[in-house]
Amino acid sequence: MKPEGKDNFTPKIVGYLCNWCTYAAADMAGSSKLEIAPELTVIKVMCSSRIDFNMVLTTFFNGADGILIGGCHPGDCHYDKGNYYTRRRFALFKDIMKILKLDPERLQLSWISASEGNRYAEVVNSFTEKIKKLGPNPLNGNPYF
Amino acid sequence: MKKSYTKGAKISNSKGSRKTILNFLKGLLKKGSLDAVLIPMRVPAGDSYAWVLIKDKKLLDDANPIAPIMPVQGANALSSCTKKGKGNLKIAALMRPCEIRAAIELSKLNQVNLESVTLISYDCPGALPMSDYLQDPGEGEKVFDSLLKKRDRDVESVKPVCGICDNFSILPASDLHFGLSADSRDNILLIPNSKKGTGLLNKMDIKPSEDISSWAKNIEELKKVQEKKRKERFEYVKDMVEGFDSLVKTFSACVGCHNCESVCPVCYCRQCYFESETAKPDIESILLKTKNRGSISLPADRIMFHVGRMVHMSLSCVSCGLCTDACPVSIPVAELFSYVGDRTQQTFEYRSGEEKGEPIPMKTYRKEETKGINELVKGAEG
Amino acid sequence: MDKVLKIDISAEKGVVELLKYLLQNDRVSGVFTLRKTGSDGSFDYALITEPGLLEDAIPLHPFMHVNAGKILSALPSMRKPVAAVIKPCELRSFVELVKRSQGALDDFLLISYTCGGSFPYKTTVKGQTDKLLPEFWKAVKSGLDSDSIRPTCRACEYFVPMNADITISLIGEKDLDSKCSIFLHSGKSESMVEGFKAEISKGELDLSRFDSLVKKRKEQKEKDFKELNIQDSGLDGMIDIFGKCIGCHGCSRICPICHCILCDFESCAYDYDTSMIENELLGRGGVRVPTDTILYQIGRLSHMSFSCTGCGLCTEVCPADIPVSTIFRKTGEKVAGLFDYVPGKDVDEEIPVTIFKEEELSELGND
Amino acid sequence: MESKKTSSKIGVYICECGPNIADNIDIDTIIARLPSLEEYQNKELVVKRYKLLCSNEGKEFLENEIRENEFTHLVVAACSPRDHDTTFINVCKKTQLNPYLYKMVNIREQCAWIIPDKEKATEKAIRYIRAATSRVLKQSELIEKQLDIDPGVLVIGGGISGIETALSLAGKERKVYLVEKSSELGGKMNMFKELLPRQNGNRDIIEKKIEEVKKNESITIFLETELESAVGFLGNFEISLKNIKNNQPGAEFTVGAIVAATGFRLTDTGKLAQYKYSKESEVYTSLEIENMIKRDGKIVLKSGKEPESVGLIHCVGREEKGYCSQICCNYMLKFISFLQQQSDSIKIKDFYRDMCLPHKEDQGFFEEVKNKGADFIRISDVKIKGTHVEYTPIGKDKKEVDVDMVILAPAMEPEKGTEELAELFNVPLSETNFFQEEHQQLNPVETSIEGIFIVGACHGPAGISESMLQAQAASGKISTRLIPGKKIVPEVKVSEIMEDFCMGCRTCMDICSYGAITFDGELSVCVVNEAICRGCGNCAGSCPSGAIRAKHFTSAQIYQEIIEAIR
Amino acid sequence: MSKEFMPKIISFLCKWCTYSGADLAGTNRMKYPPSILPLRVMCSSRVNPVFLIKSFLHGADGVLIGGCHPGDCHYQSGNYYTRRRFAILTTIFDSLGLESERLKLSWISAAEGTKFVRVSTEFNEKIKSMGENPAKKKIFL
Amino acid sequence: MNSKDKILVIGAGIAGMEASLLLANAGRSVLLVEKLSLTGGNTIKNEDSFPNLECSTCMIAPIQQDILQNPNIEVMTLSTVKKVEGEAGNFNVTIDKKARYVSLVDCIGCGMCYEPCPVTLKNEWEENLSEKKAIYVPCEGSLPNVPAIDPEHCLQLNGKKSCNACVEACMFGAIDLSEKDEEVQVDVGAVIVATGFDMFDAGKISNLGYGKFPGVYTSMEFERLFASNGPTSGELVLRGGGESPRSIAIIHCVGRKELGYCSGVCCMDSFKYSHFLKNKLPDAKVYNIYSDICLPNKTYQIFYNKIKGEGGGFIFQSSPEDIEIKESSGKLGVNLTDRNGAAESLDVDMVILACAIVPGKESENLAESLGIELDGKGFFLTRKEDVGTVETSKAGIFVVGCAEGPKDIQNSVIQAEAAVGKAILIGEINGK
Repeated sequence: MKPEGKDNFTPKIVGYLCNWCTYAAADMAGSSKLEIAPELTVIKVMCSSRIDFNMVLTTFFNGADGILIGGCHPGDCHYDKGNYYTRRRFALFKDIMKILKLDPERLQLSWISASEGNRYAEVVNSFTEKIKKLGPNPLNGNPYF
Repeated sequence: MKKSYTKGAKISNSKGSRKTILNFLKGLLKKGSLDAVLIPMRVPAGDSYAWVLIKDKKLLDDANPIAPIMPVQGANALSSCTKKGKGNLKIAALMRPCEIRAAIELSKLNQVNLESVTLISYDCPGALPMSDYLQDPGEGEKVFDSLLKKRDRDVESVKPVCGICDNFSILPASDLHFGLSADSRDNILLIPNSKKGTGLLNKMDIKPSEDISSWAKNIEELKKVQEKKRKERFEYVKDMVEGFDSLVKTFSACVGCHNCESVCPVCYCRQCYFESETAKPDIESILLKTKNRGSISLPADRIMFHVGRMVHMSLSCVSCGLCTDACPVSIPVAELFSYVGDRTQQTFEYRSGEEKGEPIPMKTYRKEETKGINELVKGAEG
Repeated sequence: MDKVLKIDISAEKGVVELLKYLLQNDRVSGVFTLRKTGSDGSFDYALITEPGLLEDAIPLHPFMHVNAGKILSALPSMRKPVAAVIKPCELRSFVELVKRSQGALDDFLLISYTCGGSFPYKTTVKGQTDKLLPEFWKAVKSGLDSDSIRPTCRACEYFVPMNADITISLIGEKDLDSKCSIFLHSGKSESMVEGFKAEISKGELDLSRFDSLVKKRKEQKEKDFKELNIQDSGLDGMIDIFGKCIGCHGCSRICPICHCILCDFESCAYDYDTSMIENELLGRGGVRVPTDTILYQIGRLSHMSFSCTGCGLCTEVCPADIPVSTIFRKTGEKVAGLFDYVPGKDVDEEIPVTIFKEEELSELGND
Repeated sequence: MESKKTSSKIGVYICECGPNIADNIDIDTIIARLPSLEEYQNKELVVKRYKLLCSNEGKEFLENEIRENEFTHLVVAACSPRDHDTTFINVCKKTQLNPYLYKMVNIREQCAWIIPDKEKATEKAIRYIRAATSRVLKQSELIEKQLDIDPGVLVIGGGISGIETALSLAGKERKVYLVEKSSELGGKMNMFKELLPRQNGNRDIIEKKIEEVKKNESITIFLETELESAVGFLGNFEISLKNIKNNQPGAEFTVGAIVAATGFRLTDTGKLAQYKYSKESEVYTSLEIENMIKRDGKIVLKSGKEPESVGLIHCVGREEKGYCSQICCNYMLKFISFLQQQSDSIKIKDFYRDMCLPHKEDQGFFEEVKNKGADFIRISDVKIKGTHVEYTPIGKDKKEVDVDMVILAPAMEPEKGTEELAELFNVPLSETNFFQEEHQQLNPVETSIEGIFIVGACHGPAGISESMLQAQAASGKISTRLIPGKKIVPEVKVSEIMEDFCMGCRTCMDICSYGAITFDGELSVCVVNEAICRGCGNCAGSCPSGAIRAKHFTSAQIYQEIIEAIR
Repeated sequence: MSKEFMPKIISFLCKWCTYSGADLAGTNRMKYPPSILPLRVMCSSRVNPVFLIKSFLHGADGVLIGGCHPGDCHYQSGNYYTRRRFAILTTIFDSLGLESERLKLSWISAAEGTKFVRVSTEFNEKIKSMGENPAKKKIFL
Repeated sequence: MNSKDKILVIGAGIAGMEASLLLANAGRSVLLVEKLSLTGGNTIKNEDSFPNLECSTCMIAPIQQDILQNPNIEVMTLSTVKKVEGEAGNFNVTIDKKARYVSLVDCIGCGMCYEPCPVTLKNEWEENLSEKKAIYVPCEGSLPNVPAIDPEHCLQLNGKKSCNACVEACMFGAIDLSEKDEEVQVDVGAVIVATGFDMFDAGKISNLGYGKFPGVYTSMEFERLFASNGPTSGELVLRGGGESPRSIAIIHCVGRKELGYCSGVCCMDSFKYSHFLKNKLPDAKVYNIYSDICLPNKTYQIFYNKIKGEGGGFIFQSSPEDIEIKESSGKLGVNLTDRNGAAESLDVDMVILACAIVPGKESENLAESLGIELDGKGFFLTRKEDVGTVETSKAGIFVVGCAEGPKDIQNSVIQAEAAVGKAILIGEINGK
């Protein structure tokens, strides 16, 4: 086990993207050939409301350095109101991470619509930068999580 | 807005509060205003208490309305007999305030049907830790009896969460309340707190006409003291869970028995998500983690279980403390969860068990969310 | 005849050395053992793949917070076997689980030892472990019971491992602090440790020297059973013992044999609807809720008592201090006795409920 | 959870996409590294590259590969699934490989095009493909079901919207059941004599339609009847009716769709302080005027005399209701025009706030009426005492005027019973208490429950033309979906509830946007109606017990992806 | 209570043998005690031991399992398992001091109408002599 | 399939697409003819659409994808209908299909061809706010994501110079400069006209200064300026200047008086802009200068109230004709003359003209080809003797969406659905 320093650190970031908005934005960013940090791996879900707490916990406790949840803007949900629930669940989850001081900064929710390819690139790049600054997920050395 | 009841009936306490309560319940059974009473009863071996649903009023003589310990949460007991519908029995459930709050939470989750249930609460002196009581039940009874006679709260011998409980008296959600900390030990105040409660009093020809403000004031003062204690204690508890290392240290003794979950009243799942096939750490994740970290502690995912459970139930946590009682390795689970619960409930502007019919936060949303939530999702907009 | 390896370091260190050797030489994919997790005396079972981390291993530590058999059954098959250091009762539990397709012996190099018993949970809760350890080891060396071990262990006659690939001899080994004797029982273990620097000879673990301890333990067991005294008081006795059960079902969760994802007694089949409760009330005038406290206990007995390995964790974990393990062992012994079955003894022997003999139990059903 | 085939053989095909992928990703490295990954040891893995998989040759190549290798699972690493998922699904279908055992990986838009560093792009692509390869093994076959349908339609409300719906749908193979609360068809139309000029003035067209409905053999009319219950889903709703008069159960039948055309009523002006009027005064609501025109052929005072001056007040109750009723300005113009025809000397004072004329013909009509001398006064406030009008023109001081007659244009609100009907259907109402559309723009005449439609004024304030169009729109949608003799294929990526683990807490039921989850009281568990579920997975995200499986997006599948993603 | 004690005996009868045997007894107008409440199961091996525990704890005075004779099982070997399970359960009952006599297993073939009558009558008598199941009145079970 | 079962839809805007998709899903074969190189019509130009401010791309892109992938739909871009003969159930249509020069089948949308093209042009689709090459897609995310070549400006095609840059850049051989315009004949059973609308030319009202002052924008220009996939990626910077406006006037009803009708949607659009601006530039001053506020939907007033609550001035002004816009030292002066005579002047950085909806340029020609009538305003006329219909004077030809008159998306879709109901019967007459 060689602990990675902040300098030679390649973070592992998981992006949960909703099929209808953020995934489309990711595509648009791709077609526009915007430069996007390679550290984020996309997992597509039909709606951001599919993401349950355990999924985020598992991702985080398995050593992901950052988690980005991308959904439609509130009011734009393809399924009417899914993302309103996403927002609540996210808030609760983040709250608990905050209370427990479990690196809440590593979790981010962003509303990115299908036409916001640029924003997608910006969000991913800035989030990746942030994670790089934060350094490796401290859980990675911890056998308990 | 809920109507607030400011009047109560004074009844004599000459026979002791337990007897007085039992007589009142007996009267209701006799009149047919109730079909059954859910009440704690000492088990035959005399070393613990169990919840019993009593129909035969003679059996009430053996019941103990205010048990010194809380081995099973009343809300669980109530759930086990009303989960599948209201049935034909008119039931009164005599429970501690935290049990009533849990019952309200469960009713929101359709695990308790309150339609034909009257919830009766009392000024709770707290409960003794189970392990202490089991050491010497006789001594436990004595200690508790003396507690029951005190007008202020003695936090030395009660469970740690009871020691910092600020919600030990009448609640918006109980139907009827026994004000044990009345002006003098000679009287008990019987305070109706809903139409159901008033109805029962009417049946017994009891007129709630006494002013209860002095009792209420006393409770308010006690509450303030408790709130302060709670705050102080949480400062300490905070350090036990903040950050990865504290979390690991706090839960390092956990044996993964999940007793805390199974006795928790608001963990109502048949099978805990974290024991389910769905959430079972799969082969790949164990291998991967071991490879990445050089080693992995087993059984895996114990911290995940506790944090996950906080996410699942902290919004509904009623600080009843059963989890601590049930923990074989004496982790102060209850205090930790109370601390987290208080904070998440604050974020969602929600108080568990305060109001019947109010949706639990995860079942609802607002298009424009509360400040606390907006703070947390900051960065999502744009 | 088995092979014996002897090294001139303490038993615990010897085992760690052996583990290290196995891991460093890529004989095993990983090591499963107890290890220290902090300076405060906390420890845990761990799967270790990084040899350096074995520094913290305490494979012979007299404590069992979880039954390792249960953990092993949840581990995946890896490329090569995992070396696992576990107690005899854990090993027996694992064998029982293997019979239920909950794991495979081949996935592990099973290392066990003649077990002097474990401390109760409360020893660590109270932080007394370090204080009690010297006395414990002293007792082990002289082949006696330590005062600090669990009552369950004091009544355990199966302290010599069955089915282990490698056995470390501890009980009665006077030179534990400076000598480590490792018995290899299988071809598998022999090829695994090949090249390990030690004095190699042939020999077998002398079982006869345990006779007195076995006898003492059996006596203790009978005494425990007798003290339990349920047989005489029947239903009321059951109520006396299980009356304080709070229904947490922790005993089933901690039990290595209870491997079900969802315990039958927690399934919806045992949910009451209100009319059923009303029905109950008719006969009794009052009914305990939640119901089925005793049903759960007897039901669980009927499910697994014949496989009970007496690890005693159910008693440890019970918040109501019910001597669950004693009841299960007592009953289990009788039930297993029906079929001359010893749980965890032989992996090829099927559990009693999956086989039958045409000629048996002839008295049943015939009138 | 895994495919029923025990020995799995996965095909992984990497598209070069010409140079688009090949130049930015080292495909050979992928091919070299992928099979050696320990976790696929027991599975057979074939990894190949191709220059352009979406081309016809590419598709053929892939088809042949699948057939020859007898793959159980297929992974295609190429462009975005939004571009070519369908393409490869079709390839799967052609080769009898269940398309749910295939997965597409987007290594173009999400690797090749966004990562300039080839090595990094390759690394990411490997991670992606591995994630997909291990996920695909966890995927299970899903079989598209075909459901029989009943093409029949239930129309609730015998007003003009209901009539138009019934007429446009009824046919030899499609029965229409028209249910009307009152004792006659026609609804509010029965109160009108004249329509707006842009609606061709006379109402013969409507008369004719009522006659046609009565004659049409495919239409069954139930008068004095209301809906008792409707249970089911698109293609299969079971309907029971109730006879209002004797409160007896009525007919029971099955239909494929339901159209609510329950109409509107005028808001109660009696409740608005500034317009308090009594029946005795010369203050009339718009519908009273319509009625008067129909009955008497003219607008007259109680005395029978024609009024000499008339004040018309728009937007009565608009602020309280919170919406504009759209058609009031127009019919007020119609009244003015009528009054102007009735008397040359009539003095008209029209009190309005904003003139809402959202149709291309409206403004012309307005100019016409205005040019004939009607006085249009833009006001910020108005109040009446009988026919004494106090008003404040915008930006000016308060004024008063006495007129012979006042005509009010009260806001339209949903007809009584709309709320109950919404509850019966389990469809939501909008903030303004009219029915809410499934999607305001894209699906404007259907509710969140597929197969239940809303047309006419119960949908929102609407005039006759709008109502007719909505009726036709609902008919249009219905006739494309319920084709007699054809089956419908519901979404297969739906959620399912494992009843053994469900506690019946109904969290999922409360949050489902489509009413796809119901509660089984018998078993005390929630149940997903697969014909309604659209597969968003919100329920699975909400279930604390983990009792809900969102098919094709199960936790096991997603966890698999997670693990690989952060390997 | 002067009223004569009428036990409640839950009887799980295998469809192929014992249930037919009971039917045969009926067809032949043979009399057996009304306290027998027959429950038809496809095979005696369907009877989960927990059924017996539950019946017992809920106050059934007796529980009878009727199956085909060993070797005759319609499903080849079901009743061998029944026999083992029954043995396990009665052993548990014995070691807990519970009245295992209230549980009975009997092999009765489709032709043995008479045996059914005999077994049920004897069992009924035995239960009668044992008296009411004390579990019926216990609150804390 | 029988030719009369095929349905021709003209215009791939929201109404045309919705109609096509519904028909196709019902198993009918559809020919969707679009004059531009991309689908989506005017709606796709919006960032968000009112009143829910739902992202237009999120809303429409799935439909566009469906249209392109549906086996029952043939999409013919860069095409116009030239002639229609016959009667309901049996029309013969002649379509003028312009060469795209890029194969829809072979092109994979990699975009490697733009860079080498030496010709730079104004991008009309982006309201000339950005530039494109002679081989182009109008904007990011265009669907089909395949470029077209502008034959007028392509050096090779207009014969000015021999140039093969794009052909060489394409690795898929998707570009064929020898492709010729075609005339396509097709038999269909019914025709749905969904040609949409154009915007009123704000330059016609000279006092508003459009075209004279760079700070004056039309509504469509603003839509693109604001769009996150637009010329500035949603950055609100003024033309040329590169700065964000600090004060903005939105002028309603531009063209209403000239045209003689209210467009019914501009108020809502203006409010939407107001919201956009307030959201993105919280400190900016925003003025809505209006005459009548038209909110013809149950939910529009809620939106209006919300916008009012966000702050921003609402100034009543009877008609834009009485507004005079001047420029001095980089600031725009908006001089208002209220009907009450009180004059007021606002200093702003930006003016947005909420222009009226006008009939599409080619409506007249199309009406002639189809043999149907236009109304006095140039919109298609529906059957005179009917109420609330999408049928035209010629049986089998339907008109939907803004081609029939100004309307919002909801009503366009309602008409499309209505037309589908009618069209589906043609060819199914026997079944009726």
